[in-house]
Amino acid sequence: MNDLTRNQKCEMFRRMVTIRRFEEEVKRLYRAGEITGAIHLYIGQEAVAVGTCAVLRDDDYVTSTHRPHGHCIAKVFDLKRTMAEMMGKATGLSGGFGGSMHQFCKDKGFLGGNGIVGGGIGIALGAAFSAQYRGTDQVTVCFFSDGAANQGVLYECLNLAALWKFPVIFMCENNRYAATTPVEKSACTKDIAPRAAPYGIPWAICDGNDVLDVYRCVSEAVSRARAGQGATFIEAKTYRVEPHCGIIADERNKDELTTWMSAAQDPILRFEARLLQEKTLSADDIKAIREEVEKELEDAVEFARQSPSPTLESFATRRSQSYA
Amino acid sequence: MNDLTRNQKCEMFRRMVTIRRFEEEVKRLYRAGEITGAIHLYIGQEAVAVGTCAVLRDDDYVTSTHRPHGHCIAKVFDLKRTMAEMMGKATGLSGGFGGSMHQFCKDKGFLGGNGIVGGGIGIALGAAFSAQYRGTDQVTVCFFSDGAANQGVLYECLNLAALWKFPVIFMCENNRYAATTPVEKSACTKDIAPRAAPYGIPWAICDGNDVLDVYRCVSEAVSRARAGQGATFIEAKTYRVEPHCGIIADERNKDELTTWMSAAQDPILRFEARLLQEKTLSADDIKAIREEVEKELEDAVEFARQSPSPTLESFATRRSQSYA
Amino acid sequence: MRKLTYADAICEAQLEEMAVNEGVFVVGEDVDIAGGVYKLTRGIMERFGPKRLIGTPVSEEAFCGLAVGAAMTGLRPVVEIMYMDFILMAMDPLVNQMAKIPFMSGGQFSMPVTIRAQAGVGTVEAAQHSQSFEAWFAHTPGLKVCMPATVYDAKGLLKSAIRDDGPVLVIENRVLFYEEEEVPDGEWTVPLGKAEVARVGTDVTVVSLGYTRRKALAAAAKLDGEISVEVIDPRSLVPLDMATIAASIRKTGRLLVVHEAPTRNGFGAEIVRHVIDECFDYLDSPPRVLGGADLPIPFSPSLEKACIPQETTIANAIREVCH
Amino acid sequence: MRKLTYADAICEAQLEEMAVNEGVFVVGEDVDIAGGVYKLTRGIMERFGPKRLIGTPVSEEAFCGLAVGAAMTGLRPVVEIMYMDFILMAMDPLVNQMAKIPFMSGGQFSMPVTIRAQAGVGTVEAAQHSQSFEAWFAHTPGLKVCMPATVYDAKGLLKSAIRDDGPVLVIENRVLFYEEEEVPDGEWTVPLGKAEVARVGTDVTVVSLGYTRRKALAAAAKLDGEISVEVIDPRSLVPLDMATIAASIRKTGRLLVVHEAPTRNGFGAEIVRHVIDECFDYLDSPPRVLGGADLPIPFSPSLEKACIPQETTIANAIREVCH
Ligand SMILES: Cc1ncc(C[n+]2csc(CCOP(=O)(O)OP(=O)(O)O)c2C)c(N)n1
Ligand SMILES: Cc1ncc(C[n+]2csc(CCOP(=O)(O)OP(=O)(O)O)c2C)c(N)n1
Ligand SMILES: [Mg+2]
Ligand SMILES: [Mg+2]
Repeated sequence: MNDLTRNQKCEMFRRMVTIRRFEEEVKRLYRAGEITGAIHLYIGQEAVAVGTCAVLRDDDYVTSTHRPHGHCIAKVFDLKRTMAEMMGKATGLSGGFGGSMHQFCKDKGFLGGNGIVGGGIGIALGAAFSAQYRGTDQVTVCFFSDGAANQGVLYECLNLAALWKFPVIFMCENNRYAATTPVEKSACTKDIAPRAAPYGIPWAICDGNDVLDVYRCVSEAVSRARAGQGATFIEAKTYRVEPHCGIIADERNKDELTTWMSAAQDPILRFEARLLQEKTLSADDIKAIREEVEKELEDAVEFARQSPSPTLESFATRRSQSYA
Repeated sequence: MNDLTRNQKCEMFRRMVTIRRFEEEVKRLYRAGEITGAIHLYIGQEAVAVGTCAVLRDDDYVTSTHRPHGHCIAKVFDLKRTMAEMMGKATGLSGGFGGSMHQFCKDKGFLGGNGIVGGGIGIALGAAFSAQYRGTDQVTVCFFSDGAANQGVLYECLNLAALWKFPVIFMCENNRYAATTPVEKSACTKDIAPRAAPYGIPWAICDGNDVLDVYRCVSEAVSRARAGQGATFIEAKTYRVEPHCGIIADERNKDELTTWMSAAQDPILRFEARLLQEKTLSADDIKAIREEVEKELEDAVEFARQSPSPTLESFATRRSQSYA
Repeated sequence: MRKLTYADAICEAQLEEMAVNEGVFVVGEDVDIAGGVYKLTRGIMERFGPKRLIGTPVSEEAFCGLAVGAAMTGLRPVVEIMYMDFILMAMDPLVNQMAKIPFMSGGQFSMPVTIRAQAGVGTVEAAQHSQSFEAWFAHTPGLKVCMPATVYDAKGLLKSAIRDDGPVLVIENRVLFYEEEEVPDGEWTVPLGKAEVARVGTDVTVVSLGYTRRKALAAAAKLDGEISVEVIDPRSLVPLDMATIAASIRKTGRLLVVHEAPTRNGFGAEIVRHVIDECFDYLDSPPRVLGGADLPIPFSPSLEKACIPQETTIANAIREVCH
Repeated sequence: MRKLTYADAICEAQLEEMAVNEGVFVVGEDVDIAGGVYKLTRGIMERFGPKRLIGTPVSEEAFCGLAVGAAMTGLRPVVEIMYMDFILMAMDPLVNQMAKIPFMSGGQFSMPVTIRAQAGVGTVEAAQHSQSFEAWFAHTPGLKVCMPATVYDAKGLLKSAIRDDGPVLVIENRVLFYEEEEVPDGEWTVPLGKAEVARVGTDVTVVSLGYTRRKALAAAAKLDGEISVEVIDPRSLVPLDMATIAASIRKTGRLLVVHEAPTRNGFGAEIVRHVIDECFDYLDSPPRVLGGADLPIPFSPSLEKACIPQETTIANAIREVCH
């Protein structure tokens, strides 16, 4: 992408590394019992979140899924509060009330993870509607994966988005699995994106492990949306490297895993190689970035650990505000 | 259709006339207060129900909608019990417990009208699954209209029907309206049938006011289904002549109505003209059929009127059987 | 004073709130055409145009989801669900999303959504067009629920609902739509969480939900001279004005709750639970619930009537509570 | 006797019923892969193959609809809904269709569908993975509802559900899946509508739903010597075995109902209503309900615990009822 500055590429790389390292750390903390609950890791998909959010402004909207850490870091980039939320602390993005699946950040247009597969799709439609209603040029990106593509609400929303020309991007991260079900067993056709075709919604398939390809594809969609030309459907082909969730056994084919984690496929190794090759960054630059990420992550974990749990008092306050 | 015998065509004509006259009679009885509730008339769409059900066997399944009288007469052909159900009588198809929208007939594979727009689609999927599971060659036809085509469940079911090669026919009667909403305001594209394309489901559009075109199209679909080749999506272009429902005002364009009710479009007048032209029936034959229908309808109304209401006792019996 | 129908009261509330807050819009099936199927959005198109009165395809899950996203980003949606039965297509946006996001987000997002849904038995529309789900939504933390039974309340509660920063379900009654009542000129609101003593009495308290208020009042009038009946309409179920109910029971010592929804686990049981908690020592006889039959509503008109409380069955139940 | 986990009890029930009736099949998300995410369908693939163990895409509304159509045409589906929260995507097939069609069709169709859904709070999964909707379904005429709290009941109730000709919702508890208990060899059933007296006592009756049975028993043990607590597990909510509960209350004169679902309009209120109806004159103190908080379940582990009844809060509530 010739229009990306060195700084932008550098920042994209940093965020990808941050997501990867964040997830690895979460895994470690989960095993150590410092993080509990249902944890869905984003490892292997970093290029999608980062390539997408790099196109967006702070006031654009994103809806996410049960696997939200990557999207959240890419859009909000607040490691401390994200990690604190993982531990259910009062300083977390959602004050400890949401946890892993329910990170929210109103200031950065992050409309939340969602424990319901497909639950964010209607919300994205509403955010896009709202931007159009208020006459802003804000864009909404709706992240979901191949499993969610089988929820009927998606097709209701495609019809409405097309009918009303909403500034929304349906970003389907086809990571080849829904829990333990491979996409071949859940979708009757090879690709998901063409399901948008009958609605007259432009669609594209991109290499979800190539951050620049994702960026390119999303850029076009965002331009169209900002120009009032309506929705786009993008399918990013990628792979979920970790098991579905902390608690679930993984019986996938080992070769498949190895291939997708190889230097030829891993989104971070691929981007790193490219940055080195086109001399955007030197090996030293990369080392420096990795060290900075390490430091920030340590700080975030420490911050989360030191933070207080939400109290029954804060609970009661909130209750009297919003709950009858 | 050269493969249709004179008797078959004659029977199709008879059923179309029966539906028309049944609906006209229901309208009269509704105005007179003998029938109450929410009544959705099928006038103008007779060719779809009859052209479809003429292909089916008694042991094939049909799911219907809130506008079920036409489907019910075409599949079940029991005027007396259908009329008795309209009046909530114990002799009605559903014993008076269901009413207009909930005619059921297990013996004839009529899996019911449905008060929920889209509510029959999943049920049709299940009936098709069941035939496959039991190893029979029964086919299921799922009737719905343009409004229901915007319910997400349809797309979930298209995916499953394609994935599992179910013997099911999705019959979308595009009658141009959902309650008061014209199809242009509810669907983002001109045709609905192509929405099945991404699922790899063969689709076709037929003239829903030409009973032979419907018959031809459904015959192909049924052959495919019986042969284990899976689902078909058919869109029958037709028109709902009456207002949506007894109670609702109609503000449609008068010209539109006149066109669709003209001899060139009315499905019964068209079929009649054709039968006369190709000399399948004479004017006298047609007169005789119409008179027979009149007689049967009179008998049905009389039967319904004379029938008892379901009693609190039968109510209590049913209760102890199925209701805790 | 002037005369107004229940349907027009709903229209007025929406028109007034749309005039003062441009974030308020109305969305639902057929709402934009000729004032809606039941004329509950009459006059809005003329005044505010299609931007703020949005007729949707039959896609309840999508447009309720749309309301969630719109509310999270600064708007104030009013969603019309034609029959409450159809809310079953939209349970995820209602229960998993709008009821929970204000809480799960740690209070970052408010959720000013009003859901207008109509219930009511008596129009002979059978089991899939006759359901009353108020108990479900009362059991859903994060939602407020009200059931206006008068023209005055139809307007006043709806205005409060639209102004509320959390999701409020307003259950309108289809049987009342075209009933006229005398109402004041101009604007008023009825606060959520404030019951009304619809009739003063001393022997027994009848708490009636929604349409049964009318039947309870008729039954009370019929019993006049024999039993002095106090009729309370809680108007909102969540929050519930237990103070007014408890004060009445401390006076009468007897309670009958009446509603159309099935008796089993209906909101009547919840009121009984509260009364037992707060007024046990004041009770002269066991509080009772007269709800609908624990059956789907049958089509046959005579059976339909037998499945919900009627004036005479209410009168009999009052007598029994007072035996 | 032998040891069996709750999860394996569920598997056994399905295997046994599949063996005797070839119309029985199991359908749900991921059920066909490695025995399912929570291993509740282990062994079925090996024995009955993919024809009768059907893994589905994430399309709850479609596959619950499929169950309705299959049941109407002679099969006997067992549907697994992974978390009960996801049942919100399938409310139309459950409530509008399967609960009503036997009735609306005038008894022509039976509806032998078993819905297995898991509930349970305590796995720190926050507001959208912690809901208990038993009260909703108890309020839905046409559905039966049961909540096995022991390994014995997990198998016995599920077998009865599968054999039942109407739709039965079996609410399994996720916190119990891998708990082992001693059970008999071979086959048994537990009838729907039969409560179990889990502990005999004389001072107070505690009716506990689902998992709270264990906590109630622990609290009762703790109070031993101070208060003699009878613990009743109704096991099925619909039909409800009020005879057993009423007999206990006639003995003890006191009642506490415990459940994890929110207190407001929970099934506790329904039990209180019944007890007031049937045992008012036997009561020495007002029956109480200790339910979950009327809040979405918060993620933070300490707050999650505070939102549902625990051994100590149950013990305190028992003391209060007995003051
Ligand atoms: C409505 C609903 N059904 C089922 C689940 C359980 N569940 C959680 S994640 C998941 C798989 C989702 O797959 P996909 O959409 O591909 O997302 P991915 O895990 O690949 O990110 C399932 C079935 C859920 N959370 N919500
Ligand atoms: C889930 C649901 N939403 C809304 C309705 C109200 N309603 C009844 S019929 C109808 C229009 C349906 O249009 P269509 O599917 O085109 O059927 P048609 O009336 O043309 O036969 C609507 C909105 C309903 N019955 N069910
Ligand atoms: Mg996936
Ligand atoms: Mg139509």
